[in-house]
Amino acid sequence: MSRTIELTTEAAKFAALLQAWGLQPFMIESSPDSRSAAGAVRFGAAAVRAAAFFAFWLMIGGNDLLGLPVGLATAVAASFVSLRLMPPGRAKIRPLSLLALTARFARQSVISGLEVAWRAFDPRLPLNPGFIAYPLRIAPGGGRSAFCAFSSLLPGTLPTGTDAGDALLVHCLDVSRPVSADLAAEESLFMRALGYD
Amino acid sequence: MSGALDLFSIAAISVGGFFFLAGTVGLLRFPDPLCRLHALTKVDNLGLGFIVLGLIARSDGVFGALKLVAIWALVQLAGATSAQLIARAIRRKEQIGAKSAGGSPAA
Amino acid sequence: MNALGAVDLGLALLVLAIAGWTIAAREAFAAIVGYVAYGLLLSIVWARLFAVDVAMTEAAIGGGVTGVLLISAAARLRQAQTAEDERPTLPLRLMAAALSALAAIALGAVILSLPEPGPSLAPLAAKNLAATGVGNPITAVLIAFRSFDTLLEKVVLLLAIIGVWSLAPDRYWGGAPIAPRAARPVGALTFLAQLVAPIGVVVGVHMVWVGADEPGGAFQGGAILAAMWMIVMMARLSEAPPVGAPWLRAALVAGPAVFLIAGASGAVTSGAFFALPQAFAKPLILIIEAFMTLSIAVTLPMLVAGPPRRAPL
Amino acid sequence: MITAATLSGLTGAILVGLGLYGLIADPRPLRKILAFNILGSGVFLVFGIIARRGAAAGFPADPVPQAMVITGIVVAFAASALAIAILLRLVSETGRASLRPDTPGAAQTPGD
Repeated sequence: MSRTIELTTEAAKFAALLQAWGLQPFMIESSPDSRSAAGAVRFGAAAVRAAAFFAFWLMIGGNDLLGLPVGLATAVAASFVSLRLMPPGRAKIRPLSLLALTARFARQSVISGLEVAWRAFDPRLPLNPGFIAYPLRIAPGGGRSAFCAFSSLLPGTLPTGTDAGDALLVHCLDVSRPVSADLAAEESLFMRALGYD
Repeated sequence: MSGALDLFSIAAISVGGFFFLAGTVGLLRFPDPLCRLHALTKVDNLGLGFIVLGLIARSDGVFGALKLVAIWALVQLAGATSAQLIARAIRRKEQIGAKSAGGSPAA
Repeated sequence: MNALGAVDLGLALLVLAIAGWTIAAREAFAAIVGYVAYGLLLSIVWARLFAVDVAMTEAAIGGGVTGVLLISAAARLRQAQTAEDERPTLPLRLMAAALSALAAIALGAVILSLPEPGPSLAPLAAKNLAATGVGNPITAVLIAFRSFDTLLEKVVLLLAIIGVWSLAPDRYWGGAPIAPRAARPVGALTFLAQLVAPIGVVVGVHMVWVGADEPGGAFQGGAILAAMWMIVMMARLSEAPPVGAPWLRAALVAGPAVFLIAGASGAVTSGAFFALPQAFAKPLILIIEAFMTLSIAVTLPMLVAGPPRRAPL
Repeated sequence: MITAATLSGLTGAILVGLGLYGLIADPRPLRKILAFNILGSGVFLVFGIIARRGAAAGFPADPVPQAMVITGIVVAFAASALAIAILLRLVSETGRASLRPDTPGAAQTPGD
C-alpha cells in the first residue's frame, strides 16, 4: 500500500519534471495535492528559468569560454531571485497561439500607430479622448498584469488601472473606435496563448 | 553587404524616424497629459521597433541581432510600466479633483 | 561644421538648457525630473568623449539612483515649505550671478589655453596594462594603479552609510529604514519587478565580468544590481533590512575588507602595500571586483533608503 | 576651430557657473543639493576633456582621469545621500526646510 503511494508520488514528480522541462517553459502548472510534486515543480521551474537566463547570458556575453562558469552561477542566482519574486504559476505557453498573438500585436501596432501619427499631423487635431470601462475576464494576478502591460503597448489604448470592480479603465484617443471589441479579441488570444483560460 | 539588405535597413530606420517624429509632434500638440502619454510611449516604441528591425539587418551575427531584440523588449517593458503608472497617477489626481469639485469621477 | 559637430553643439546646448531649467524651475519635482534628464544627456556627452565607462556610471548613478533619492526626498519634503522671504534680495542675486559667471569664464579661459598636446598618463597605463592581465585600462587604473583612491572611495561610501544611519532617532536605532516604495502594491510595478530584476542580475554580473576587458566594471554592474533591488523594494516585494542585520553589515564591508586584505597580503608577499603578485594579478582583480560589486549593490540602496524609520523588532 | 572635446569642456565650465549660482542664490536646501550636483558634474566634464585630450597609446582617452571621475560620481552620490538624510532629519525636528538658524517669524538679517 505504502509502496503504491510512493510510486504514485514518484510518478507525479516525474511527470511534473517532464512537463517542466519539455512543454512549458518559464511558468508551469502547480499541483497542490502532493508536496513533493510541488517541490519537483519548483525544481523544474527553477531549471527552466535558469536555462533561460543562461541563454540570455550567452546572448549578451557571446562566445567567451572563460565566462561560462560565471554565467552558469549567475543564471542560478537569477533563477533564485526570479522564483522568490514570482513563484511558479499556473500559466503555460502555447506556441502556436503565442505566434498568433505576436502577429496580431505587430499588425495592430502598425495600424494604430499610423492612426495616432495621422491624428498628430492633422491640422484639425481630430481627437475624441475619453475613458471606457472594459470588464476584464482574466483573473487578478500575474496574468492580468501581463495583459495590462501588453495592451498598454498598443497605440490608442492606455490602461489606467481598475475601478472598484474588475473593470479596466482604459483611456483612448478616440472613444468612438471599437476599443472594447479589440480588447476582447486580444484578451481571448492572450489567455489562450498563455494558458489562462 | 548586399544592396537589398542595405535598402531594407535604410527604409526601416526611416520609418522608425517617421514614427519618432509623429510621437514628438503628438507630444507637443495633444491637449492633455493622458493624450500626450499615448504619443510619447506608444508611437515612439513603434519607432524604436522599426529602427531595431533596420539595425538587425546590419548586425553582425545572431547574437548581435538577439541583443538588439532584447534591448527593444526591455524598452517596451519599461515603456509599458511607466505609461501605466503615470496614467494611473493622472487619473487618480483627476478623480480627486472631480470629487472635490462635486462632479462624478470619469469612468 | 560637419553633421557630428552639429550634433555635439546641439547636445551641449540641450545639456545647458536642462541644467538651467533644473536651477530655475519653481517646483521641486519639476527640477528633479529635469535633473534626471540632465544626467542621461550628460552620459551621451561622456560617450561622445569616448569615456564609455564614465557614461555608464553617470547614467546609472548620476541619473538613475540619484533621481530616486531626490524624488523620494521631495515627496517627504512636500509639506515643509521654505518661506519665500528667504530668497536673497535682487542685488545679492546679481552678485551671485556675476561671481558664477566669473568662475565659468575663468574656467573656460583655462580650458581654451590648455597645452597642446595635452599631458597624458595613457602611455604609462598602456605599458603596465599587460602586467595586470586585464584588458580594460580603466579597471586596471581603478583596482591596480590607483588602488588607494578606489579603496578610500569605498571607505567614503561606508562613512556615508554610518553618517546616514547616525541620523536615526534613538528609538529607531537597530530598526529598518523604509525604502522608497509605492503606497500600495501596483500590478504594473510588481510585474516589472518580477520580470526585470532577474534579468538585471544577469546584466549586472555580466557587466562586472566583461569590465575586466571592456567597458564596465564593479561600479556600473553594482549600480545595476542596486537598481534591481530598489525596483523590487519599490514594488513592495521586499523590505529594507534592519540596519543591525549581520549579513547586511558583512555585505557592506566585504568590498573594502577584501581590498584591504589583498593590499596587506601584497605588503607581505611582494614587499609593498597593494603590490599584487603578477602571476595572480587578474584573478585577484576579479575577486576584488566581485566583492566591491556586492558592497556597492548593497550600499547604494541603503543610502537611498536613509536612516532607520522603524523600531527594531 | 573648437573640437568636440573643447566644446564639452566649455559646457562643463558653464555648468560650474550655473551650479554655483544655484548653490548661492536658491534658499531651498533640496535645490542647493541639486545645484551642487550640477556643479560637480561640470567639474567632472572639465576633467573628462583632460582625459580626452590625453588620448594616446591607442586609447581614445587617458584612463587615469576617467577612473577618477567614476569614483567621483560615486562619492558625489554618497555626499548627496548624506546631505538629504541630514535635511530630512532637520525637517522632522523643526518642521521647516530651511537653513536659517533663527525661528520663523523672527526679524531677518539682510545679507544672511
